[in-house]
Amino acid sequence: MPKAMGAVKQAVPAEIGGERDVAMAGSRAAGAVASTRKILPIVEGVVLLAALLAPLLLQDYLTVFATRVIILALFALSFDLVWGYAGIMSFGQALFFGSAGYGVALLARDLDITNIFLVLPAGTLIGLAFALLLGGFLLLGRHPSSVIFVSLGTLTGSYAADRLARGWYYLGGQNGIPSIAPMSLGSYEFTEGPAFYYLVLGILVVVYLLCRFLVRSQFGLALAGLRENEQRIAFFGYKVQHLKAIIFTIGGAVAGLAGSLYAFHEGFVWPNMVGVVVSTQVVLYVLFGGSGTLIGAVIGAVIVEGVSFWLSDNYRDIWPIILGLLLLLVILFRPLGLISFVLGERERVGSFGARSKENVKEKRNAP
Amino acid sequence: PAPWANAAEAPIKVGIATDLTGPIAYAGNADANVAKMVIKEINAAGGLLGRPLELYIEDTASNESVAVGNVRKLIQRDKVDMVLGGITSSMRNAIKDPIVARGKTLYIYPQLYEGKECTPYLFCTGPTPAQQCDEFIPWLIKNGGKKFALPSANYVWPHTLNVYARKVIEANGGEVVFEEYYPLDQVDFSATVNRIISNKVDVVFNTVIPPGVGPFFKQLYEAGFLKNGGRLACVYYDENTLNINQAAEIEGLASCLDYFKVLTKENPFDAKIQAAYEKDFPGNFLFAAGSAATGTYRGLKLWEAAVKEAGKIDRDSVAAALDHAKIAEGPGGPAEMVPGKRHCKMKMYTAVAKGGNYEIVARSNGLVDPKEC
Amino acid sequence: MLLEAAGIRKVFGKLTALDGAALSVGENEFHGLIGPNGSGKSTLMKCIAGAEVPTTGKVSFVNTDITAFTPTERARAGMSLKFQITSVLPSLTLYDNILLALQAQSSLVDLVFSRTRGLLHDQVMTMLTQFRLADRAFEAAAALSHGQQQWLEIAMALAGKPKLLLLDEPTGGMSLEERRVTGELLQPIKQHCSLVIVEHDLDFIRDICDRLTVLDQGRVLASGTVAEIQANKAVQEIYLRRA
Amino acid sequence: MANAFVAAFEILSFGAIIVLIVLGLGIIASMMGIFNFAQGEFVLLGAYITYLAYAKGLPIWTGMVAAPFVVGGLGFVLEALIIRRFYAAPIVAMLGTYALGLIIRESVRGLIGGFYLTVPEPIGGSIDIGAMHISAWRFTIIVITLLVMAGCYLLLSRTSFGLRMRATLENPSLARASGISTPLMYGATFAFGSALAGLAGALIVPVFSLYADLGLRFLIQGFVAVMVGGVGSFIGPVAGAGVIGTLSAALPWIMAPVVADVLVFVLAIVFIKFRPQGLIAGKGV
Amino acid sequence: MPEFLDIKHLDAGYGRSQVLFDVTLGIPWRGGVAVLGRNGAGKTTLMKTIVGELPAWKGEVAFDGRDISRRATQERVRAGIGYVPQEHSVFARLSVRDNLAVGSLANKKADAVDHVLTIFPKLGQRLDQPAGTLSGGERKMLAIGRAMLGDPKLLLLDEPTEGVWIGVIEEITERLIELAKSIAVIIVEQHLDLALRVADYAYVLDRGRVALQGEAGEVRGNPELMRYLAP
Ligand SMILES: Nc1ncnc2c1ncn2[C@@H]1O[C@H](COP(=O)(O)OP(=O)(O)OP(=O)(O)O)[C@@H](O)[C@H]1O
Ligand SMILES: Nc1ncnc2c1ncn2[C@@H]1O[C@H](COP(=O)(O)OP(=O)(O)OP(=O)(O)O)[C@@H](O)[C@H]1O
Ligand SMILES: [Mg+2]
Ligand SMILES: [Mg+2]
Repeated sequence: MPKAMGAVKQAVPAEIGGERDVAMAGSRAAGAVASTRKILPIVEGVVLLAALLAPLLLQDYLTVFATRVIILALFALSFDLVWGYAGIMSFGQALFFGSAGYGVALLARDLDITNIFLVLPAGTLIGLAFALLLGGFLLLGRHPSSVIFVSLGTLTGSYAADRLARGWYYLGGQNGIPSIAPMSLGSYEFTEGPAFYYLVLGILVVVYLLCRFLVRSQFGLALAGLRENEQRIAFFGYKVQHLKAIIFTIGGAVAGLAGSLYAFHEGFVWPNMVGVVVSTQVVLYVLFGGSGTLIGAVIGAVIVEGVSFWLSDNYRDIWPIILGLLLLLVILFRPLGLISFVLGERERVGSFGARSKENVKEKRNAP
Repeated sequence: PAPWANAAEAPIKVGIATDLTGPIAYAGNADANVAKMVIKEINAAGGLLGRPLELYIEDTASNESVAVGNVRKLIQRDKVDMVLGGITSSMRNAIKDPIVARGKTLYIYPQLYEGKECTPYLFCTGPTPAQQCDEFIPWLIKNGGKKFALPSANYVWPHTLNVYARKVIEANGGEVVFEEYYPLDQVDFSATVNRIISNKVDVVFNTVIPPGVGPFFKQLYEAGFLKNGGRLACVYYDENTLNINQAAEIEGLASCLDYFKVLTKENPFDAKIQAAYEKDFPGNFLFAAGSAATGTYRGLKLWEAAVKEAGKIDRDSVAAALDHAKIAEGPGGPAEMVPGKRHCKMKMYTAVAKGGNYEIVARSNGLVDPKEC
Repeated sequence: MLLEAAGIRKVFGKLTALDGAALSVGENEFHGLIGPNGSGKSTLMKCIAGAEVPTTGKVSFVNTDITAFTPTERARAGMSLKFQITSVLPSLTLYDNILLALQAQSSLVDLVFSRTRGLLHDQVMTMLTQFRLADRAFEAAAALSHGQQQWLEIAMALAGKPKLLLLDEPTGGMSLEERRVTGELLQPIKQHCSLVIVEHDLDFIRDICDRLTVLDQGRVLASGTVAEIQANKAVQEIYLRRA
Repeated sequence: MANAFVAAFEILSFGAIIVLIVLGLGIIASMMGIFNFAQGEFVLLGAYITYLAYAKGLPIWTGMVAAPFVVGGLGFVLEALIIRRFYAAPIVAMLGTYALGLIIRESVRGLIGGFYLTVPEPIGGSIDIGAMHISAWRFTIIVITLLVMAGCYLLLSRTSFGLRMRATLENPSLARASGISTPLMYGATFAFGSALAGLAGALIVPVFSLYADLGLRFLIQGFVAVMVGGVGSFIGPVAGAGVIGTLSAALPWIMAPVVADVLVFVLAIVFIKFRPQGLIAGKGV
Repeated sequence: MPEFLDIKHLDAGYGRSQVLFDVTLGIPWRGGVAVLGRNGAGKTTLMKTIVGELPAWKGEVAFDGRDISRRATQERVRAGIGYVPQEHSVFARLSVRDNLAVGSLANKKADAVDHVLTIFPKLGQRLDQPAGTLSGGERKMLAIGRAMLGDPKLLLLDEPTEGVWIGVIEEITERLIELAKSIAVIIVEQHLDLALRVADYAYVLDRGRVALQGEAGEVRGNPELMRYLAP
């Protein structure tokens, strides 16, 4: 696990990081054996292939379902970026997802704007703007903010937004905004189905690759430092709070993109979409799949949604209980998520010098 | 299996989407039970158009996102010929588009609600504000007093209902002392209770919903509202909600609905369906009006009548027939659709809680107009 | 003077940990900070590096007043600190720990496009080799013993090419021999860097430092060249007080 | 005057209810560093047990007495089986407790059929002082809350049990090296926090009636209260709960309740931003 | 006759990486034993294995005639083993007073705490301060004090004087010499002089194996010693 809430005990900063954190970290990484197997690309390839073939193999209604799952996977990605990589616990990620959804719904309802080249950037921007505002408030400032503060701050933000949406008539109150017109490109309308599916898949792949590029860059190393011990790296000269705000904002933008796609795909938005329920859901996806690996977030979203779908079909009355049990089992026996079945801890954390490692070997073997 | 007249054709598929899990599962399960009962009954009588009916039930889980996914299953996988369901307005809003617009399917909404739903192919079979207020409020003024308070949960139904109720109150010489909205899960009402007592309100026309309503009524009771002769009124109160408070705390509470269980004493048809329901589903899920069970029954029967009349099952033909469908017998009495309005006329009853049971104290003369669309 | 800290007071509740302490360090000077336990050495180091905010007093570095600077700004101005309690980044590899320190001042664009990665690789490996950690470069830092972590920290502190290096008890838990090696590793940086070092091992301090400052109960007891301090009566006294 | 008195009483009583609910949450959060998402369901279980006693025809107070013990026992078992694995990763722990809460909540929902069920109070009616009516049960809750608070404080600050507990949660391996049986202490702490939740559930069920989301209703409020008060001490969360509880009961007297509702949270978060250590910085007990 | 603490053919390590290889050592009822070795030699690992924080992979650990290798740490401590860890040796958020109270949980002697405070008067001035804010040296004193309060029959000290001022080191040394007259003390220490003044016997570890052992004076004079201590 990335540095988690060990920082609860931060009342006494026993030098930087607090004694307890270090103690935990020690046990955490113990036994990390340098495994050089490269499983990750294989997993990614398999998932991509499956995703490409899905509409050909699935019945129509399942393609529609799969589209939704992919949108949620995109959403999960946004959370993973923020939590899995930078260690910022955003318990209110739905705020960005939902507000973008509401934003594009209003565009469609009040201004008749549904052009894909307008609404998707607009949604992304809304997510970005909200994340910038909230992130700015929570993350910047004189005191570095604790993980708990950020998690509860974001949670509260999302909770308050939910409340606001329920109370605000213009937004449809409790009932939300129904019957949003489909997204359009010229005269073509994206209604649910294979076209929408491939559109969303394309977007997911692009965003995924961008994220992948980002987290493997030196910037990604800075993020890793951030999540390990942000106070410590401040002493190297990192502008820690800026880094956090940046990644938080990027996360918000991705969530916003996902939210606007979701709004058009489902055809309605409602207060839950900005609220705690959806915020928790995305945390579930990522922890279920395995945080700190982008593909883990995607897998988590697919599996959680898929399993709930199947359960609610087959165990109609008790499916929430079964879902809870499954979650518990995974968390108990695979605290690093399903991805840890195939991926070692070392590969998950990764090494930013890994590429150079071969160089080292070569040099050694050379003469 | 019964020997179907038109066995060659596939069964007619009826979809039910309702809250089988989540906070209002008691209502959703009752609705699903009613649907099972009605479908069984119709099949036992030879089905529709000589074809059997097949029931597809999906959970909306009080979660709009889950609901849309499951409703799509009904439409896209099961290809049902009609969907009935949704209890809360927000649920109706969420699923109507996938059913009616994107799904090109007929949708029947069975719950009492705030009105103003005028979407084509969407038919409402529960009471509307006009049906619940027009005769009820004058009764309240006569049997309670002129000063009304409208404490409400903050969502669309109370807002819209209150607009209507206020009109009726004022038209009948009453006065609204205050109208106030609370978050849906507010559970402390000390400020409200204080306002009610100090303004000497006669009638509390309540649209606060569970979980708040229990503590609210309790606090009112403890503050002496009932002791001082105040009257509680709440138009969604049915047999399910009676248990939220102790009997004394809601003594004299008045409600106005299309059906109360006490009607079984006087109305043989009501006794028949109530008995049939209880025989098949002896559990906790009551056949009650406030949880859309009666609307579900009415909706399915009206639809049956419409299909019979249309003689086919395609959406437009059925909708055309459903537009003016009638049933001679239903929960609480006959019902008929108002042509062109997609809402339903029905009889309305006013009942008062006495010692944990209802007593009918007033009833409409004939069918009441929904006055919608 | 490279560093001038003057009139530093630091009060924790009822306790005055520093009471008008001062420290000045010139270019390319190795400066030792010594004194009994609890005399305020670590606190003074933290006030200089920005981990603590002095109650009153002024710190200037390269002729700028940095009293109000954040740790980040101080690091960017060329200061680097090794804490008394080691705090490496446990689940990252040694390589990444060092790289993280090295790239701290790269611009955001450079970081995102990994422009300095190739450039820094050799530096990382050199540092690791110097500190005899190269063969464990790709292990997690958590797997190091206490003494090894001390070395890693020194390496990280050095990595940023600071103008001023602050080391708080860098040789804790090292054997005599290991101390000697550490001293040797520190010698070459004198060409480009000043050093403030807190140590209890007087022999070690004597070997590498040019000047010493002695703290006692939050005050400067004496400050001067190693020879001056050794001759100082007051200093001898506190060293005799309990022994 | 009479009005103001009633107002003060009502506000105080809601404050007391929140304090009661947050006590257990606060102890688990402060002492174990785990934000227990199942805490609401422990409250629910306490309420359910009380209801069961009532439904079985027993005197209600038997249910109320049994609730903390049964829920505490359950907490002990759950800690040993599940929570124990999570101490190194508190976020995963949150999710674990979330799943646990989900299971408990949905099971109880099944058991009570999703209804809202009334449970009468053992001490009913109102205390009448002139024209004022004060709910006897709410008054009882205030008194019990005060007693429980004092009891907890003494337990944590005055007994060696408290010291062992704090030592264990601060640095488990060192605590073991000081001869403290940490598994036992973890279990005991969690059980204690759960028992308090059970008690809270038992006491509030007559006020709010029994329904599956009873506990969930207070969860976020509870978390915010803990933050406002300050994690890391016993007093902090209690103070925070008092503030949040009274605020959310008091604000609706002077403004639209819907605004008041959101305002409480906004105020709380702004407060925490500028005073991150909370009302009471984590010192002592 | 078995030793007080008898370690035979001990293997131990972290996760999959083995650190200790076939370590055999015996500690008598009384007197000091020093464990020496360079950074990373496995000294701390040995201590942790004795006290039970790390499981023994193979071999046996017998204390006072009983095999304790399967016992939980706290049971070993209650049986009479005291431990001062190298790092994280105080309860950071507890006050100094409470830290000492934890140490004396099992101690019946009323004046035990006062005794520690006379050894380390500095702590007396810091009683209400959270231990995490103590200076490095003060922290060590507290850790030693806390362990002594437990009234152990065997005391494990992992670098007790790291970061401690020479003035106090002398004091600590004397106390330990005194202590070693009545109980068994194992000391891991980089100050060779100190270690060998406290200890009658010494073991030198090299890459997880016992490379050298013998009477203190003998080891001191061994020309190999410096090689094992150099990095
Ligand atoms: N946050 C704090 N709160 C209260 N007192 C503190 C705090 N930090 C340090 N002190 C006290 O200030 C004094 C100076 O501490 P400092 O860490 O500077 O000592 P030092 O000279 O580094 O000692 P050592 O050689 O033992 O490391 C100590 O007595 C310590 O207890
Ligand atoms: N948590 C861990 N996981 C994996 N390997 C570890 C871990 N801790 C220590 N090691 C390795 O075990 C070996 C022995 O470490 P140990 O801490 O016992 O050394 P030590 O003799 O105490 O050294 P020092 O004098 O530096 O404290 C070292 O090579 C170290 O890298
Ligand atoms: Mg120090
Ligand atoms: Mg060691």
